[in-house]
Amino acid sequence: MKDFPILRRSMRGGKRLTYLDSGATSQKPQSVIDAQSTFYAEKNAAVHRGAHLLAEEADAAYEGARKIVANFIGAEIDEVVFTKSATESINAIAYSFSNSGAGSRFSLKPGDSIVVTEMEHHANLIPWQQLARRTGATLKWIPVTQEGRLDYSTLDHLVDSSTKVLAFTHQSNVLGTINDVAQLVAAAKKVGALTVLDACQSVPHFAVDVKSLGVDFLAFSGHKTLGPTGIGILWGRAELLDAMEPYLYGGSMIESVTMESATWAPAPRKFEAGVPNMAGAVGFGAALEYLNSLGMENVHAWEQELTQYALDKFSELKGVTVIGPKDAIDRGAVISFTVEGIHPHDVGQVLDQHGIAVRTGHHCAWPLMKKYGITGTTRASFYIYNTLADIDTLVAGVISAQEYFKVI
Amino acid sequence: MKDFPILRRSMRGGKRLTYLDSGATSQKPQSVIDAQSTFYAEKNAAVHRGAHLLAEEADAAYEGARKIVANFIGAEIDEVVFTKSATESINAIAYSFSNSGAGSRFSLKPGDSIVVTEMEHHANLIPWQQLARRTGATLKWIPVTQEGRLDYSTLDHLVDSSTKVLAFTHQSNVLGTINDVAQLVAAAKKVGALTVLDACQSVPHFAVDVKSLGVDFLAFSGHKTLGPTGIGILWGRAELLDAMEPYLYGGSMIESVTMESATWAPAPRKFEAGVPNMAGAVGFGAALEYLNSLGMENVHAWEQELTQYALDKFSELKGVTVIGPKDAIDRGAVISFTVEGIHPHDVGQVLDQHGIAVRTGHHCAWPLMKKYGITGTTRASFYIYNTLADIDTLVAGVISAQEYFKVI
Amino acid sequence: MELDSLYQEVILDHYKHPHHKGLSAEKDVQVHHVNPSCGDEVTLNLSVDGGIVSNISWDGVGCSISQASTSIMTELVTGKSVADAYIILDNFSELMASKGTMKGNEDLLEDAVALAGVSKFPARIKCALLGWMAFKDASVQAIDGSEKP
Amino acid sequence: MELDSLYQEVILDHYKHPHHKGLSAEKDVQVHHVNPSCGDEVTLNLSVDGGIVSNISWDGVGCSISQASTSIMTELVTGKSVADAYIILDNFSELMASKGTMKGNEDLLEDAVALAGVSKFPARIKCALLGWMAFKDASVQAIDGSEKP
Ligand SMILES: Cc1ncc(COP(=O)(O)O)c(C=O)c1O
Ligand SMILES: Cc1ncc(COP(=O)(O)O)c(C=O)c1O
Repeated sequence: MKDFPILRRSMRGGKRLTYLDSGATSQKPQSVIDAQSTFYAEKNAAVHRGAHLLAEEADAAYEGARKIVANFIGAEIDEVVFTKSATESINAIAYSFSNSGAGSRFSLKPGDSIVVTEMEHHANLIPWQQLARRTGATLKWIPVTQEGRLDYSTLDHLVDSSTKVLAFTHQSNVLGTINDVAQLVAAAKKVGALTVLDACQSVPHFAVDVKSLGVDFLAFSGHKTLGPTGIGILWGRAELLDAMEPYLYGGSMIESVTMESATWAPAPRKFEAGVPNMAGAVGFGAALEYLNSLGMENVHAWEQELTQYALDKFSELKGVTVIGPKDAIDRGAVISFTVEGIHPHDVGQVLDQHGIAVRTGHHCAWPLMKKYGITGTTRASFYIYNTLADIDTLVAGVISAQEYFKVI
Repeated sequence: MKDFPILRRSMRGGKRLTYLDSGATSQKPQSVIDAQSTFYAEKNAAVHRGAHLLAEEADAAYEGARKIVANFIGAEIDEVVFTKSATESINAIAYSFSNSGAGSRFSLKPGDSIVVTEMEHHANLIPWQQLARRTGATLKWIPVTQEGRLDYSTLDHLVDSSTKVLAFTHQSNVLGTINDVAQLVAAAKKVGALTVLDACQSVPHFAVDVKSLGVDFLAFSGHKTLGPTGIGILWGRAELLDAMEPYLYGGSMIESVTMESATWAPAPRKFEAGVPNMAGAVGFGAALEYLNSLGMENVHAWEQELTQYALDKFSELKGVTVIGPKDAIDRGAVISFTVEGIHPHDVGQVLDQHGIAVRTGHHCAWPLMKKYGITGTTRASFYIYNTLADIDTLVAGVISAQEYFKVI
Repeated sequence: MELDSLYQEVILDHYKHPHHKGLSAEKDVQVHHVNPSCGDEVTLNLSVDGGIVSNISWDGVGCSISQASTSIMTELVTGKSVADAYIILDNFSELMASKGTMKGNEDLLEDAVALAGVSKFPARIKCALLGWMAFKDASVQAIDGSEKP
Repeated sequence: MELDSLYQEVILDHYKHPHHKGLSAEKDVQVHHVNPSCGDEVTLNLSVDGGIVSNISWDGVGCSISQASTSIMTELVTGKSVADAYIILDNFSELMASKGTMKGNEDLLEDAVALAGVSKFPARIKCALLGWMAFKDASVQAIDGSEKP
């Protein structure tokens, strides 16, 4: 905790900060902040372009960060593409699909289908809606159960020979549910569909190895993984990235250019047009090194403990309903809840008064809210810097909200 | 100069850094580096989403940066979209065009034409080639003259009733040429074509006012304007942004979402899907404030002086040819040159040995190189921290390269 | 405590006992507004008769601020001319943008001055304006509609 | 000075007087390679006869390093079996990746050891490899072609 300078600041009324909004964005250790500053102060130059010492050093730092990312997720170096966010990563895949000519493995047409789940973040839903619109393909979705799990019984029926893409989240940012990747990948493989994993809420929290997961593409964000803002990761299997069309065009992604047309550099370059977010990549490398030094097993174990403790405490609260699995099995450290008689926005406001930062609303998963017949929830999401005491503070805050609004 | 920490570092052989590669990316003043660090250390939170104090402060910082950008270029606040780079900004416009349904003002079809110039950076060329490919429209280009100016005599002939878009650079990143925006805008207006200005090499160097230029869209990068990496600007006239389709889909850009479809928030939100590069935007705001404190008239005047001095010095060099206008009129502080008998890469290498950072190659303007029958140039590009002494160092470096390769 | 400046008694009253809530059958126009960042919604029915707000009713889900503010708004504009309603609306918008520096004109805004505290919480201003923006939208449509022959 | 480790005399010699430069009419395959980051280009004609590099010629534009390295490579592989040429190529690639820690096997690489200094300048490694990669590509095509009936 001492590594995170923001945790020392004071909040309204001099309260200390209880940061429970890591699902939206994580805080940054000093080493990440310093890595960026040092890049600017010592080796800032445009990568892939200059023939001078600064450019060489910038290049080594940027490509070094790519290697750290690759190692972190068990990928080959050239399979790691830097984007600005997970949102961009997923849109990139969708555009690369529709940019690929008819007959390619990535092109979709009327009669084809794209399957997602009902618990997707808008970032892993709307790009597919729009790809369907552009290509005439049909969008289908795996429903969620009342308990907040995917209804796997629908898989056989939904994922069929028309299915070209199966896109799903590793861990729900609302429910905390960790999905059964193996089962979903098996269903996709059976029909030859490509799989896209939204790993925004998994890579920061437990060890993820792309090879053993067996997915084809994976996306996550730097800023939720202790890293800087403005950096995201797109991972794809080498042969797929090779075969795919790029989606952003410009400098450094080309092989040759005439006024009429252009050809592309090999991946990952062809997906990184323009001067990239070099300091962001370098800072992100530092973030993953910080996580490596903690050990992802330890990160996961600690979050499991927090989750269990929070679920226990919440089960004792009157008038409070947890939306999502009630046990800590296959479940991450996210507690979404409703408080009888108080709108989430008002719950959040009272918590804010106690220095507790939570998120309220639909959490960019509006269809899921509609499914459960609610407008939103209050969500507390935990990370490495949180303590059991933070959960006690949260529980006391919820009770004080109930008292303030006279619902208990 | 004391504000730029990197200028204090030492280069090969203990030489001081003579940074002449600002056309690729600029160096950053300490205030920009600090603005980012402070954001992370004091107010980091996801904007547009949280209901807590940190989120409020992050939001104010991020939206405050938007206001600084708007004021800097004479735009309305809601006309300023944060992207990751100029490259993304231009691609965004091209995708928004092809995402817009048939019959909309932005949709293109066979028979329509897109006009660019022969001096474009790949970032303002390939997106239009690809838009033409996607829509069946034709790409045409305004040729450059031997002196490195646009051949305006072709305008009437090239920009005709089939022209839907005219995209051109404000200042060439290779030649330094500043194009006659008024004449180009007039030609486009006459036929009702939309204009897209690549302002990457103008906004950092002289005062740019979008209203008086009369263009429809404008793009530039933060990192070339003293700002952080990973942040760019897309500006568009409000009514056009309103009418345009977005191109990246996800959180924070929506009005409402169901499993089947979604509707969009007003601009600029609809173009900023996902958690944005908040620290990058805030750092960029600090960069523009730094430029404001210098005054863009002073920046421009100083660069004019550097340009004149450099052109004078270069005209005295034997075996050295400047590619681009030989006088300082309508010309920015960029000197591209070839050295007889020495390949640019080798020139750059010798300069590097003297601590001089230049760029060599085609500068992402490969068609322009082909036009002039060369593989590349050595390019020295100047900015506020450069001095007349830097130019003397450069000139001495070029002579030492000639001596080293025994061409004089 | 700071919270009390946001949740004044009169706001909590309107929240618990909202006025004009429940859509009436009588309407010239109906509008539906949402707050995309939190998902709150309001549906508003409006009738304008000779330039006067003759009937207004609404339904929706939302936080205490959005619900109370909509309730207060409907009380304020009922029976007033649309022109007068706009004066109130402008005044209220100004109050919301005041960052806690204004108290609000009680003669004009009546119960709505209780919402002055919202202006210190930027994230809540949209909540307070949700119903008002719906009214503005509806009234423009109603007038446009009535101008047609 | 550091520069001399990059631009050894033998490199400058090959640069000024490149071997096998100028495309010969005799060829089984022709390949064209570019270095996209600087625009350097090489066109290479290759004939393979019974597994032996029987004729190699090239043309192109580029820096001293790319020109000299291509010249040296053509000298090295002419008359050798493609298998032997690959051993040289692997050895050279390893040298280029050595970051200045290797001197190079002079028996195997001959003049190419003069390029050892390039490995200390990451931006130049691609220059040194341009011609070699073209040869690799061409030889694979030549062998594939000859295997066809
Ligand atoms: C004229 C011009 N346009 C576009 C770009 C692309 O900018 P970026 O790489 O920051 O996206 C550059 C810089 O490389 C440029 O000089
Ligand atoms: C599950 C999930 N997917 C996608 C995203 C989008 O990530 P970003 O906004 O960083 O692009 C988020 C976070 O907001 C998320 O939680």
